[in-house]
Amino acid sequence: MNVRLALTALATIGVVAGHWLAFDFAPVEAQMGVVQKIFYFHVPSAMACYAGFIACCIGSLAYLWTRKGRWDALALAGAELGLIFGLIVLITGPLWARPAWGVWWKWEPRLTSMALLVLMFSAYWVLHTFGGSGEGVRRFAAALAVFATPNIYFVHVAVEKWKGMHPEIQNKGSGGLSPDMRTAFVVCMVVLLLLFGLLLEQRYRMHLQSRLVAALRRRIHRIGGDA
Amino acid sequence: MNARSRRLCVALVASLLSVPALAWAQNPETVTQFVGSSDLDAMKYRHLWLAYGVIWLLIMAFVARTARRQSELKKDLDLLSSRVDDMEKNRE
Amino acid sequence: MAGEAFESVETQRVGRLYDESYALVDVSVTFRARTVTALLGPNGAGKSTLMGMLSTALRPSEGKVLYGGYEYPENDPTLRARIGYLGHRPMLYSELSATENLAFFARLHGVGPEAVAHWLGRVGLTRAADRPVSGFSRGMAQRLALARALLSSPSLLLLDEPFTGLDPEGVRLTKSLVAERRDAGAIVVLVTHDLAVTDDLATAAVVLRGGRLAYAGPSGGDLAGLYRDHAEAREKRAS
Amino acid sequence: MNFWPTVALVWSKDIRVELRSKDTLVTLVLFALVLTMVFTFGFASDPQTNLRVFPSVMWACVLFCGTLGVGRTFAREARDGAFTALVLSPAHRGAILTAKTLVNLVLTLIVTALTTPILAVMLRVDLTDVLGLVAGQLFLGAAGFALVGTPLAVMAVNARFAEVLLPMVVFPLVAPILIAGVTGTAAILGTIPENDPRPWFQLMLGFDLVYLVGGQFLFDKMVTE
Repeated sequence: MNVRLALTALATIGVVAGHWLAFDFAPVEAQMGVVQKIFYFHVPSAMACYAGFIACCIGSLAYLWTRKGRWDALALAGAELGLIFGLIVLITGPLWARPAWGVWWKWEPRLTSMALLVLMFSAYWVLHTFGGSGEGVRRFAAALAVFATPNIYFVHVAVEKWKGMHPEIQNKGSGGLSPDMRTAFVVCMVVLLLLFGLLLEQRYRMHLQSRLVAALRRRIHRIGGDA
Repeated sequence: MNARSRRLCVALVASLLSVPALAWAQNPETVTQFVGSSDLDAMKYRHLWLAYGVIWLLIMAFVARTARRQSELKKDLDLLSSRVDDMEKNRE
Repeated sequence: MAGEAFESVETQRVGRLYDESYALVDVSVTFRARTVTALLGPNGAGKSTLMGMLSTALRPSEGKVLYGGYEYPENDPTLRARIGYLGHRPMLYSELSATENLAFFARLHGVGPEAVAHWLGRVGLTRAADRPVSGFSRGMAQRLALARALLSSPSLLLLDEPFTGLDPEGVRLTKSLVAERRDAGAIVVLVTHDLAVTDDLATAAVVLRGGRLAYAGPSGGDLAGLYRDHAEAREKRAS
Repeated sequence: MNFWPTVALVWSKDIRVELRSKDTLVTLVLFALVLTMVFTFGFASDPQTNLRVFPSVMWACVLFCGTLGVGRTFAREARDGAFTALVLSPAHRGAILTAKTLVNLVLTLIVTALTTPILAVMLRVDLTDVLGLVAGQLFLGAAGFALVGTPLAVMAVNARFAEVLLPMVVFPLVAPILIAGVTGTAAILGTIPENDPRPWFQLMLGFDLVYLVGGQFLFDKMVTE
């Protein structure tokens, strides 16, 4: 409890510090100007998104093997957070691309693979949320998550090779950071991953609780039906 | 536990309110340099604001939803467990 | 193919969770060779769940099932080869004829083709052998399903409501086939609501109520009495 | 019973059931014909443009027909619970999956073999010189479909509104096949600057292998309740 409180406080301070570092401390990038500052939270969001989907895959595999509900709850929480951060990436990406590249969207490897990834785990989420609460659906969803994970690699390879059709791609942003930029970037990364961890844990416990509530409901129904 | 998510929410709001101030304070000389600059520069700022707005709006909406759902669950859980206790007692 | 018979099949504190609620809790019971055990209980008592676990279709969430004193690894085909299971549904391909259905399952079980004609004869379907199953009546499909379950001469025969849809002749036939399998050394577990029909067949009984074990022991030739005493006990107390 | 005899047995049983009821094949073929009609009606234009849209149109047909077929093979199996009997028999479960995958592959290939020539004729694209390459690509692509779709279709029979769910789930998963297929065919036809189709073949092959192994590895866990 106290650890969580401390971490929450740390994340709060971190968010403020991260913004200060990103906006004020780190210098304005020479070529792209201020818009490059999107990148301080855009890239960590992508990392959080991957972390969420990996959590989903691990949870799903463990669920298929052990059939313990808590693994399924972890997988669902991971998928949800992955989707939230993936959405952030997909929205901020074009906002950066428009001034930097002059277009909102390019069929560029990273963009395409991220979009498809979000699509796959959206299918997982839809299945899990609207497919009913039966065990069969959970197994189906878990299998889907496991099947989607190697696909991340294939989508990436496919669009990487595809790049031949788009020779004008600039891969700005990842390399050549000045030390101040790097500091700001690392802090933002740590802060966002911390936030991700906190949210994941919260979401995970929420799903466990909702299962508990459903189980209690059934139990009451059962006692009521018998008596 | 719900109180904690509310705390997280409030903390996020507070910290985000400080962001405009921070951004405003950044490199004043650069800003004066841009006076009368082209449309593209103005656009860059707009995009920056939009991007950060989206990030924090999404995260906060998510936290708020989670908090609401959790408080509902807490209520349900208390209600249901007391009902189960009652029923078990009646049966004995 | 069936190998030597199991001396016993034993569940040790098995439980099964469905969506975080228990369908079966802490059931320990032993089924013995050369015995027909009637599995009784009201709807939703966990009978089919227990049958499913014995058939290896369902994994126990807790506890384990020992076959002949031995805990088989999960999904062991040699174990599945020794179990015959008749469920609620006929589990047949309606586009195929009776012969084709049996021939298919016979080959899956590694049983010779002569068994197909033999079992079709035993369940009285020789004349309908080449008609597609989609044209069968409920009773005929039930007979064919029984033939499918008996095809591999299983050491453990699980019958979930085998008498539904059967005419008196079919009931008599089913009973004699079950008795025959029992005398051959098999363990037979039988779920039914036709208690009077099984009185002379079942020598042991297991009663489930609300997912828990209510009674396990000899049937004493009065299943209806056992059911009244154990499955309906709570209703009596409540009233 | 060994692996391959079981595969052959289950496969021939399925094909026999398919031939006897015909509904899956007939709907698939009809659907494919309508699809080719709509596409040619919508896209047919000058020869240059036709050549450029041909790969996309061809693979779109494979996508729609493949997904439709995958969903139906298990629906029949599950209807009377026969699948339970199949799974509870001592047959190797990997063999069951293999047989089912092969059934789906054959169905998809039949439909593809029908739609591709029709599309080629209607869009006036000359495939005679590159027939082998395109056929190889279609085979690998259809195999990828079957390998991803079949194990998921097994699970979909238990879910509510399975008919809608399955395409929704399978479409994003086969995206690499579509990308590799469309670009690879374009490379073969020479409508894009890079006209080496080999990397795309490799990609499809890798995809097929991973899902072949993954399916065999997971199938046991997926069918056990």
